[in-house]
Amino acid sequence: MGVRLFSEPFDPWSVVRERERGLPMEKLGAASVFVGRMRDFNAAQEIRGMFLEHYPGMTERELERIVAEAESRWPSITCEVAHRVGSIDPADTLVLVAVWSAHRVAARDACAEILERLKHEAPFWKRERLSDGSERWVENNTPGT
Amino acid sequence: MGVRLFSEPFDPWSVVRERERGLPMEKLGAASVFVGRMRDFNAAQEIRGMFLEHYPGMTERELERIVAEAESRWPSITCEVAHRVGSIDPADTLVLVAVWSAHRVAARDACAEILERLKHEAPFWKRERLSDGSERWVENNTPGT
Amino acid sequence: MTINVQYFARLREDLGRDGDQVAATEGIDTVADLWRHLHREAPPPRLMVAVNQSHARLDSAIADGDEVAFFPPVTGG
Amino acid sequence: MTINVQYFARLREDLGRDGDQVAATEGIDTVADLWRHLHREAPPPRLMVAVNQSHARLDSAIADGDEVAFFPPVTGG
Repeated sequence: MGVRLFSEPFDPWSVVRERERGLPMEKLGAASVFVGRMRDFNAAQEIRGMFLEHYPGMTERELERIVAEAESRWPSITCEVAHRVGSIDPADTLVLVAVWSAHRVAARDACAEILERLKHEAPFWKRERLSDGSERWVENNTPGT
Repeated sequence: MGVRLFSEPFDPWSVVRERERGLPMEKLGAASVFVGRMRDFNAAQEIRGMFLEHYPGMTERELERIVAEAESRWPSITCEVAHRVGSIDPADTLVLVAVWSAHRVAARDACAEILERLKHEAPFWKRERLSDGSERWVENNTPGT
Repeated sequence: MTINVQYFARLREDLGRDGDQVAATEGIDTVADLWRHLHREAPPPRLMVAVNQSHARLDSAIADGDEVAFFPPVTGG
Repeated sequence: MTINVQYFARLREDLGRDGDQVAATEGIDTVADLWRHLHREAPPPRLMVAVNQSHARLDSAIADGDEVAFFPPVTGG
Protein backbone atom coordinates (compact mmCIF):
# COMPACT_ATOMS: atom_id res chain seq x y z
CA MET A 1 0.00 0.00 0.00
CA GLY A 2 1.24 3.49 -0.79
CA VAL A 3 -0.51 6.70 0.25
CA ARG A 4 1.08 10.09 -0.34
CA LEU A 5 0.13 13.75 0.04
CA PHE A 6 1.89 16.34 -2.12
CA SER A 7 1.96 20.03 -1.24
CA GLU A 8 3.67 20.84 -4.58
CA PRO A 9 2.76 19.84 -8.17
CA PHE A 10 3.54 16.20 -8.97
CA ASP A 11 3.64 14.13 -12.13
CA PRO A 12 1.23 11.21 -11.66
CA TRP A 13 2.85 9.11 -14.41
CA SER A 14 6.24 9.34 -12.69
CA VAL A 15 4.66 8.23 -9.43
CA VAL A 16 3.10 5.24 -11.20
CA ARG A 17 6.28 4.30 -13.02
CA GLU A 18 8.38 4.64 -9.87
CA ARG A 19 5.99 2.38 -7.97
CA GLU A 20 6.13 -0.26 -10.70
CA ARG A 21 9.91 -0.57 -10.27
CA GLY A 22 9.32 -2.38 -7.01
CA LEU A 23 6.48 -4.63 -8.22
CA PRO A 24 6.54 -8.09 -9.84
CA MET A 25 5.13 -6.82 -13.14
CA GLU A 26 5.21 -10.30 -14.72
CA LYS A 27 2.45 -11.26 -12.22
CA LEU A 28 0.38 -8.09 -12.61
CA GLY A 29 -1.41 -8.32 -15.94
CA ALA A 30 -3.61 -5.29 -15.36
CA ALA A 31 -3.12 -1.71 -14.19
CA SER A 32 -6.08 0.62 -13.83
CA VAL A 33 -5.23 4.25 -13.17
CA PHE A 34 -7.37 7.31 -12.56
CA VAL A 35 -5.94 10.83 -12.55
CA GLY A 36 -8.10 13.78 -11.53
CA ARG A 37 -6.97 17.29 -12.41
CA MET A 38 -8.10 20.79 -11.60
CA ARG A 39 -10.35 22.22 -14.30
CA ASP A 40 -10.53 25.92 -15.06
CA PHE A 41 -14.34 25.83 -14.91
CA ASN A 42 -16.98 24.52 -12.49
CA ALA A 43 -20.73 25.13 -12.39
CA ALA A 44 -20.46 27.39 -15.45
CA GLN A 45 -17.90 29.68 -13.82
CA GLU A 46 -14.28 30.28 -14.66
CA ILE A 47 -11.92 29.15 -11.89
CA ARG A 48 -8.52 30.78 -11.48
CA GLY A 49 -7.13 28.61 -8.73
CA MET A 50 -7.99 26.48 -5.76
CA PHE A 51 -6.94 25.85 -2.19
CA LEU A 52 -7.31 22.28 -0.98
CA GLU A 53 -7.54 22.09 2.79
CA HIS A 54 -7.01 18.80 4.62
CA TYR A 55 -6.91 17.43 8.17
CA PRO A 56 -3.28 16.46 8.79
CA GLY A 57 -3.19 13.06 10.41
CA MET A 58 -6.78 12.07 9.74
CA THR A 59 -6.47 12.54 5.96
CA GLU A 60 -3.57 10.07 5.75
CA ARG A 61 -5.37 7.63 8.08
CA GLU A 62 -8.54 7.77 6.01
CA LEU A 63 -6.69 7.15 2.74
CA GLU A 64 -4.85 4.23 4.32
CA ARG A 65 -8.11 2.81 5.66
CA ILE A 66 -9.84 3.11 2.27
CA VAL A 67 -6.93 1.36 0.53
CA ALA A 68 -6.71 -1.33 3.23
CA GLU A 69 -10.42 -2.07 2.87
CA ALA A 70 -10.07 -2.37 -0.91
CA GLU A 71 -7.09 -4.70 -0.47
CA SER A 72 -9.15 -6.83 1.87
CA ARG A 73 -12.10 -6.95 -0.59
CA TRP A 74 -9.82 -7.70 -3.61
CA PRO A 75 -6.89 -9.55 -2.00
CA SER A 76 -4.85 -9.72 -5.21
CA ILE A 77 -4.48 -5.96 -5.71
CA THR A 78 -1.63 -3.51 -5.12
CA CYS A 79 -2.51 0.18 -4.78
CA GLU A 80 -0.93 3.60 -4.94
CA VAL A 81 -2.92 6.70 -3.96
CA ALA A 82 -1.61 10.26 -4.11
CA HIS A 83 -3.47 13.50 -3.40
CA ARG A 84 -2.48 17.12 -3.72
CA VAL A 85 -3.06 19.64 -0.92
CA GLY A 86 -2.56 23.40 -0.63
CA SER A 87 -2.60 25.99 -3.42
CA ILE A 88 -3.42 24.53 -6.82
CA ASP A 89 -3.43 25.88 -10.38
CA PRO A 90 -5.68 24.72 -13.24
CA ALA A 91 -4.38 21.53 -14.93
CA ASP A 92 -2.51 20.46 -11.77
CA THR A 93 -3.08 16.88 -10.70
CA LEU A 94 -5.41 16.62 -7.70
CA VAL A 95 -5.63 12.88 -7.23
CA LEU A 96 -4.03 9.68 -8.49
CA VAL A 97 -5.47 6.23 -7.87
CA ALA A 98 -3.49 3.33 -9.36
CA VAL A 99 -4.40 -0.32 -8.88
CA TRP A 100 -2.47 -3.34 -10.15
CA SER A 101 -3.83 -6.86 -10.27
CA ALA A 102 -3.44 -10.14 -12.12
CA HIS A 103 -6.87 -9.55 -13.70
CA ARG A 104 -8.46 -6.49 -15.21
CA VAL A 105 -11.86 -6.56 -13.51
CA ALA A 106 -10.37 -6.49 -10.01
CA ALA A 107 -8.03 -3.63 -10.98
CA ARG A 108 -10.82 -1.61 -12.58
CA ASP A 109 -13.42 -2.19 -9.86
CA ALA A 110 -10.99 -1.47 -7.04
CA CYS A 111 -9.75 1.71 -8.75
CA ALA A 112 -13.31 3.01 -9.13
CA GLU A 113 -14.26 2.04 -5.58
CA ILE A 114 -11.21 3.70 -4.02
CA LEU A 115 -11.86 6.92 -5.94
CA GLU A 116 -15.55 7.06 -4.97
CA ARG A 117 -14.81 6.37 -1.32
CA LEU A 118 -11.98 8.92 -1.29
CA LYS A 119 -14.34 11.55 -2.68
CA HIS A 120 -16.95 10.89 0.01
CA GLU A 121 -14.86 9.95 3.04
CA ALA A 122 -11.38 11.46 2.95
CA PRO A 123 -11.16 14.87 4.66
CA PHE A 124 -10.34 17.34 1.86
CA TRP A 125 -12.15 20.59 1.17
CA LYS A 126 -11.89 22.68 -1.97
CA ARG A 127 -12.03 26.47 -1.96
CA GLU A 128 -12.16 27.95 -5.46
CA ARG A 129 -10.86 31.35 -6.54
CA LEU A 130 -13.09 32.87 -9.23
CA SER A 131 -12.10 35.21 -12.03
CA ASP A 132 -13.44 38.28 -10.15
CA GLY A 133 -11.09 37.50 -7.26
CA SER A 134 -13.83 36.20 -4.96
CA GLU A 135 -13.59 32.77 -3.33
CA ARG A 136 -16.13 30.06 -2.64
CA TRP A 137 -16.13 26.72 -0.88
CA VAL A 138 -17.19 23.78 -3.01
CA GLU A 139 -20.21 22.40 -1.19
CA ASN A 140 -20.76 19.04 -2.87
CA ASN A 141 -18.95 16.36 -4.76
CA THR A 142 -21.65 15.54 -7.26
CA PRO A 143 -21.56 11.99 -8.65
CA GLY A 144 -19.52 11.48 -11.78
CA THR A 145 -18.43 15.05 -12.41
CA MET B 1 -7.67 10.11 -31.72
CA GLY B 2 -4.36 8.29 -31.52
CA VAL B 3 -3.85 4.63 -32.40
CA ARG B 4 -0.38 3.10 -32.45
CA LEU B 5 1.15 -0.35 -32.88
CA PHE B 6 4.57 -1.04 -31.38
CA SER B 7 6.79 -3.90 -32.54
CA GLU B 8 9.28 -3.17 -29.75
CA PRO B 9 8.77 -2.69 -25.98
CA PHE B 10 7.21 0.65 -25.09
CA ASP B 11 6.64 2.55 -21.86
CA PRO B 12 2.90 3.23 -21.54
CA TRP B 13 3.37 6.09 -19.07
CA SER B 14 5.64 7.94 -21.49
CA VAL B 15 3.06 7.52 -24.24
CA VAL B 16 0.39 8.96 -21.94
CA ARG B 17 2.55 11.85 -20.80
CA GLU B 18 3.62 12.68 -24.34
CA ARG B 19 0.00 12.74 -25.49
CA GLU B 20 -0.96 15.07 -22.66
CA ARG B 21 1.54 17.68 -23.86
CA GLY B 22 -0.77 18.44 -26.77
CA LEU B 23 -4.03 18.45 -24.78
CA PRO B 24 -5.83 21.28 -22.94
CA MET B 25 -5.36 19.66 -19.54
CA GLU B 26 -7.17 22.52 -17.73
CA LYS B 27 -10.35 21.32 -19.48
CA LEU B 28 -9.80 17.58 -18.91
CA GLY B 29 -10.54 16.89 -15.26
CA ALA B 30 -10.36 13.11 -15.59
CA ALA B 31 -7.97 10.59 -17.12
CA SER B 32 -8.76 6.89 -17.01
CA VAL B 33 -5.98 4.58 -18.12
CA PHE B 34 -5.75 0.83 -18.49
CA VAL B 35 -2.45 -0.95 -19.10
CA GLY B 36 -2.40 -4.68 -19.82
CA ARG B 37 0.86 -6.59 -19.52
CA MET B 38 2.08 -10.05 -20.34
CA ARG B 39 1.91 -12.36 -17.35
CA ASP B 40 4.31 -15.26 -16.86
CA PHE B 41 1.39 -17.61 -16.17
CA ASN B 42 -1.91 -18.49 -17.82
CA ALA B 43 -4.34 -21.33 -17.17
CA ALA B 44 -2.03 -22.67 -14.42
CA GLN B 45 0.98 -22.91 -16.75
CA GLU B 46 4.22 -21.01 -16.77
CA ILE B 47 4.64 -18.87 -19.90
CA ARG B 48 8.09 -18.00 -21.17
CA GLY B 49 7.15 -15.67 -23.96
CA MET B 50 4.51 -14.81 -26.50
CA PHE B 51 4.10 -13.95 -30.14
CA LEU B 52 1.30 -11.54 -30.94
CA GLU B 53 0.17 -11.85 -34.54
CA HIS B 54 -1.93 -9.14 -36.17
CA TYR B 55 -3.49 -8.29 -39.53
CA PRO B 56 -1.55 -5.30 -40.85
CA GLY B 57 -4.00 -2.76 -42.19
CA MET B 58 -7.15 -4.21 -40.66
CA THR B 59 -5.80 -4.09 -37.09
CA GLU B 60 -5.17 -0.33 -37.33
CA ARG B 61 -8.56 0.20 -39.01
CA GLU B 62 -10.38 -1.74 -36.31
CA LEU B 63 -8.68 0.15 -33.50
CA GLU B 64 -9.52 3.45 -35.20
CA ARG B 65 -13.13 2.35 -35.69
CA ILE B 66 -13.48 1.30 -32.03
CA VAL B 67 -12.05 4.62 -30.84
CA ALA B 68 -14.20 6.62 -33.30
CA GLU B 69 -17.34 4.86 -32.08
CA ALA B 70 -16.44 5.60 -28.45
CA GLU B 71 -15.81 9.27 -29.36
CA SER B 72 -19.20 9.39 -31.00
CA ARG B 73 -20.92 7.81 -27.97
CA TRP B 74 -19.06 10.08 -25.47
CA PRO B 75 -18.41 13.23 -27.53
CA SER B 76 -16.29 14.92 -24.83
CA ILE B 77 -13.53 12.30 -24.73
CA THR B 78 -9.99 12.19 -26.13
CA CYS B 79 -8.38 8.76 -26.57
CA GLU B 80 -5.00 7.15 -27.02
CA VAL B 81 -4.71 3.44 -27.79
CA ALA B 82 -1.46 1.54 -28.21
CA HIS B 83 -0.92 -2.18 -28.73
CA ARG B 84 2.18 -4.30 -28.93
CA VAL B 85 2.74 -6.83 -31.74
CA GLY B 86 5.44 -9.43 -32.43
CA SER B 87 7.68 -11.20 -29.90
CA ILE B 88 6.89 -10.33 -26.31
CA ASP B 89 8.49 -11.08 -22.94
CA PRO B 90 6.73 -11.41 -19.59
CA ALA B 91 6.03 -8.00 -17.96
CA ASP B 92 6.05 -6.24 -21.35
CA THR B 93 3.10 -3.94 -22.00
CA LEU B 94 0.56 -5.48 -24.39
CA VAL B 95 -2.07 -2.77 -24.50
CA LEU B 96 -2.66 0.80 -23.37
CA VAL B 97 -6.05 2.49 -23.39
CA ALA B 98 -6.10 6.09 -22.14
CA VAL B 99 -9.20 8.29 -22.11
CA TRP B 100 -9.41 11.92 -21.06
CA SER B 101 -12.64 13.78 -20.36
CA ALA B 102 -14.02 16.68 -18.38
CA HIS B 103 -15.84 14.18 -16.15
CA ARG B 104 -14.74 10.94 -14.58
CA VAL B 105 -17.68 8.70 -15.47
CA ALA B 106 -17.30 9.30 -19.21
CA ALA B 107 -13.54 8.68 -19.00
CA ARG B 108 -13.98 5.48 -17.01
CA ASP B 109 -16.85 4.06 -19.03
CA ALA B 110 -15.22 4.82 -22.37
CA CYS B 111 -11.90 3.31 -21.23
CA ALA B 112 -13.62 0.08 -20.18
CA GLU B 113 -15.72 -0.06 -23.36
CA ILE B 114 -12.75 0.48 -25.68
CA LEU B 115 -10.76 -2.26 -23.92
CA GLU B 116 -13.61 -4.79 -24.07
CA ARG B 117 -14.30 -4.08 -27.73
CA LEU B 118 -10.60 -4.24 -28.57
CA LYS B 119 -10.36 -7.65 -26.91
CA HIS B 120 -13.30 -9.02 -28.90
CA GLU B 121 -13.01 -7.20 -32.23
CA ALA B 122 -9.46 -6.15 -33.01
CA PRO B 123 -7.50 -8.76 -34.99
CA PHE B 124 -4.73 -9.89 -32.66
CA TRP B 125 -3.85 -13.50 -31.85
CA LYS B 126 -1.62 -14.68 -29.01
CA ARG B 127 0.68 -17.68 -29.31
CA GLU B 128 2.28 -18.62 -26.00
CA ARG B 129 5.64 -20.32 -25.50
CA LEU B 130 5.56 -22.68 -22.51
CA SER B 131 8.40 -23.63 -20.20
CA ASP B 132 8.94 -26.98 -21.99
CA GLY B 133 9.54 -25.10 -25.24
CA SER B 134 6.19 -26.04 -26.78
CA GLU B 135 3.84 -23.39 -28.14
CA ARG B 136 0.08 -22.99 -28.03
CA TRP B 137 -2.42 -20.57 -29.49
CA VAL B 138 -4.62 -18.82 -26.94
CA GLU B 139 -8.15 -19.83 -27.95
CA ASN B 140 -10.30 -17.44 -25.93
CA ASN B 141 -10.25 -14.09 -24.26
CA THR B 142 -12.22 -14.99 -21.16
CA PRO B 143 -14.13 -12.11 -19.56
CA GLY B 144 -12.26 -10.16 -16.93
CA THR B 145 -9.04 -12.14 -16.85
CA MET C 1 -7.71 16.77 30.95
CA THR C 2 -9.69 18.44 28.20
CA ILE C 3 -11.43 17.71 24.96
CA ASN C 4 -9.60 19.19 21.99
CA VAL C 5 -12.03 20.49 19.34
CA GLN C 6 -11.02 21.34 15.76
CA TYR C 7 -12.92 23.01 12.91
CA PHE C 8 -12.20 22.77 9.20
CA ALA C 9 -12.95 24.54 5.94
CA ARG C 10 -16.05 26.71 5.75
CA LEU C 11 -17.05 25.87 9.30
CA ARG C 12 -13.67 27.11 10.57
CA GLU C 13 -14.12 30.36 8.65
CA ASP C 14 -17.73 30.84 9.78
CA LEU C 15 -16.77 30.31 13.42
CA GLY C 16 -13.69 32.48 13.08
CA ARG C 17 -11.37 30.06 14.88
CA ASP C 18 -9.46 26.82 14.35
CA GLY C 19 -10.71 25.07 17.44
CA ASP C 20 -11.75 25.09 21.07
CA GLN C 21 -10.53 23.54 24.27
CA VAL C 22 -13.29 22.19 26.50
CA ALA C 23 -12.93 20.92 30.03
CA ALA C 24 -14.68 17.57 30.22
CA THR C 25 -17.68 18.13 32.44
CA GLU C 26 -20.86 16.32 33.34
CA GLY C 27 -23.48 16.39 30.64
CA ILE C 28 -21.01 16.13 27.74
CA ASP C 29 -21.42 12.46 26.84
CA THR C 30 -21.81 12.58 23.08
CA VAL C 31 -20.59 14.60 20.12
CA ALA C 32 -23.97 16.36 19.96
CA ASP C 33 -23.68 17.32 23.64
CA LEU C 34 -20.27 18.80 22.95
CA TRP C 35 -21.55 20.87 20.02
CA ARG C 36 -24.50 22.19 22.05
CA HIS C 37 -22.23 23.01 24.97
CA LEU C 38 -19.90 25.02 22.69
CA HIS C 39 -22.41 26.70 20.39
CA ARG C 40 -25.66 26.89 22.36
CA GLU C 41 -27.66 25.41 19.52
CA ALA C 42 -28.38 22.12 17.78
CA PRO C 43 -25.76 20.83 15.33
CA PRO C 44 -26.46 22.21 11.83
CA PRO C 45 -27.61 19.91 9.01
CA ARG C 46 -24.88 18.04 7.07
CA LEU C 47 -22.34 18.57 9.86
CA MET C 48 -19.66 15.88 9.76
CA VAL C 49 -17.61 14.79 12.76
CA ALA C 50 -14.54 12.76 13.60
CA VAL C 51 -13.45 11.50 17.00
CA ASN C 52 -9.73 10.80 17.34
CA GLN C 53 -9.32 11.14 13.57
CA SER C 54 -11.96 8.53 12.67
CA HIS C 55 -15.37 9.33 11.23
CA ALA C 56 -18.02 9.41 13.97
CA ARG C 57 -21.66 10.37 14.43
CA LEU C 58 -23.48 12.94 16.53
CA ASP C 59 -24.46 10.23 19.00
CA SER C 60 -20.92 8.87 19.29
CA ALA C 61 -19.64 8.86 22.87
CA ILE C 62 -16.73 11.11 23.76
CA ALA C 63 -14.34 10.97 26.67
CA ASP C 64 -11.74 13.06 28.39
CA GLY C 65 -8.67 13.56 26.16
CA ASP C 66 -10.48 12.97 22.88
CA GLU C 67 -9.77 14.96 19.72
CA VAL C 68 -13.09 15.93 18.14
CA ALA C 69 -13.26 17.55 14.70
CA PHE C 70 -16.27 19.20 13.06
CA PHE C 71 -16.37 19.88 9.34
CA PRO C 72 -18.63 20.26 6.29
CA PRO C 73 -19.11 17.47 3.73
CA VAL C 74 -15.77 16.59 2.14
CA THR C 75 -14.98 17.58 -1.45
CA GLY C 76 -11.65 16.02 -2.36
CA GLY C 77 -10.61 13.93 -5.33
CA MET D 1 -9.43 -10.02 -61.46
CA THR D 2 -9.26 -12.36 -58.50
CA ILE D 3 -10.31 -12.68 -54.91
CA ASN D 4 -7.37 -12.40 -52.52
CA VAL D 5 -7.76 -14.76 -49.53
CA GLN D 6 -5.70 -14.49 -46.32
CA TYR D 7 -5.43 -16.77 -43.29
CA PHE D 8 -4.24 -15.82 -39.82
CA ALA D 9 -2.94 -17.41 -36.62
CA ARG D 10 -3.81 -21.04 -35.94
CA LEU D 11 -5.85 -21.30 -39.11
CA ARG D 12 -2.85 -20.20 -41.18
CA GLU D 13 -0.69 -22.82 -39.46
CA ASP D 14 -3.30 -25.57 -39.82
CA LEU D 15 -3.71 -24.84 -43.53
CA GLY D 16 0.02 -24.51 -44.05
CA ARG D 17 -0.20 -21.32 -46.10
CA ASP D 18 -0.73 -17.55 -45.73
CA GLY D 19 -3.46 -17.27 -48.34
CA ASP D 20 -5.01 -18.24 -51.64
CA GLN D 21 -5.78 -16.51 -54.91
CA VAL D 22 -9.17 -17.43 -56.37
CA ALA D 23 -10.47 -16.50 -59.77
CA ALA D 24 -13.94 -15.06 -59.29
CA THR D 25 -16.28 -17.58 -60.86
CA GLU D 26 -19.98 -18.30 -60.91
CA GLY D 27 -21.29 -19.81 -57.70
CA ILE D 28 -19.01 -17.81 -55.39
CA ASP D 29 -21.44 -15.19 -54.13
CA THR D 30 -20.83 -15.23 -50.40
CA VAL D 31 -18.01 -15.76 -47.95
CA ALA D 32 -19.34 -19.25 -47.20
CA ASP D 33 -19.34 -20.10 -50.94
CA LEU D 34 -15.71 -19.00 -51.12
CA TRP D 35 -14.72 -21.18 -48.15
CA ARG D 36 -16.49 -24.23 -49.60
CA HIS D 37 -14.92 -23.62 -52.99
CA LEU D 38 -11.44 -23.52 -51.45
CA HIS D 39 -11.71 -26.22 -48.79
CA ARG D 40 -14.43 -28.61 -50.04
CA GLU D 41 -16.22 -28.53 -46.71
CA ALA D 42 -18.47 -26.32 -44.58
CA PRO D 43 -16.82 -23.46 -42.66
CA PRO D 44 -15.70 -24.67 -39.21
CA PRO D 45 -17.41 -23.43 -36.05
CA ARG D 46 -16.15 -20.12 -34.62
CA LEU D 47 -14.56 -19.12 -37.90
CA MET D 48 -14.26 -15.33 -38.19
CA VAL D 49 -14.09 -13.43 -41.43
CA ALA D 50 -13.28 -9.98 -42.76
CA VAL D 51 -14.03 -8.59 -46.21
CA ASN D 52 -11.81 -5.72 -47.30
CA GLN D 53 -10.46 -5.42 -43.76
CA SER D 54 -13.87 -5.02 -42.11
CA HIS D 55 -15.59 -7.69 -40.01
CA ALA D 56 -18.08 -9.67 -42.11
CA ARG D 57 -20.25 -12.77 -41.86
CA LEU D 58 -20.42 -16.06 -43.68
CA ASP D 59 -23.40 -14.80 -45.65
CA SER D 60 -21.72 -11.52 -46.62
CA ALA D 61 -21.56 -10.97 -50.35
CA ILE D 62 -18.16 -10.91 -52.05
CA ALA D 63 -17.13 -9.52 -55.39
CA ASP D 64 -14.25 -9.59 -57.77
CA GLY D 65 -11.18 -7.85 -56.33
CA ASP D 66 -12.18 -8.28 -52.70
CA GLU D 67 -9.69 -9.10 -49.95
CA VAL D 68 -11.21 -11.84 -47.77
CA ALA D 69 -9.55 -12.93 -44.51
CA PHE D 70 -10.37 -15.99 -42.41
CA PHE D 71 -9.19 -16.28 -38.81
CA PRO D 72 -9.95 -17.78 -35.37
CA PRO D 73 -11.52 -15.73 -32.56
CA VAL D 74 -9.27 -12.81 -31.67
CA THR D 75 -7.28 -12.79 -28.42
CA GLY D 76 -5.62 -9.38 -28.16
CA GLY D 77 -5.52 -6.87 -25.34
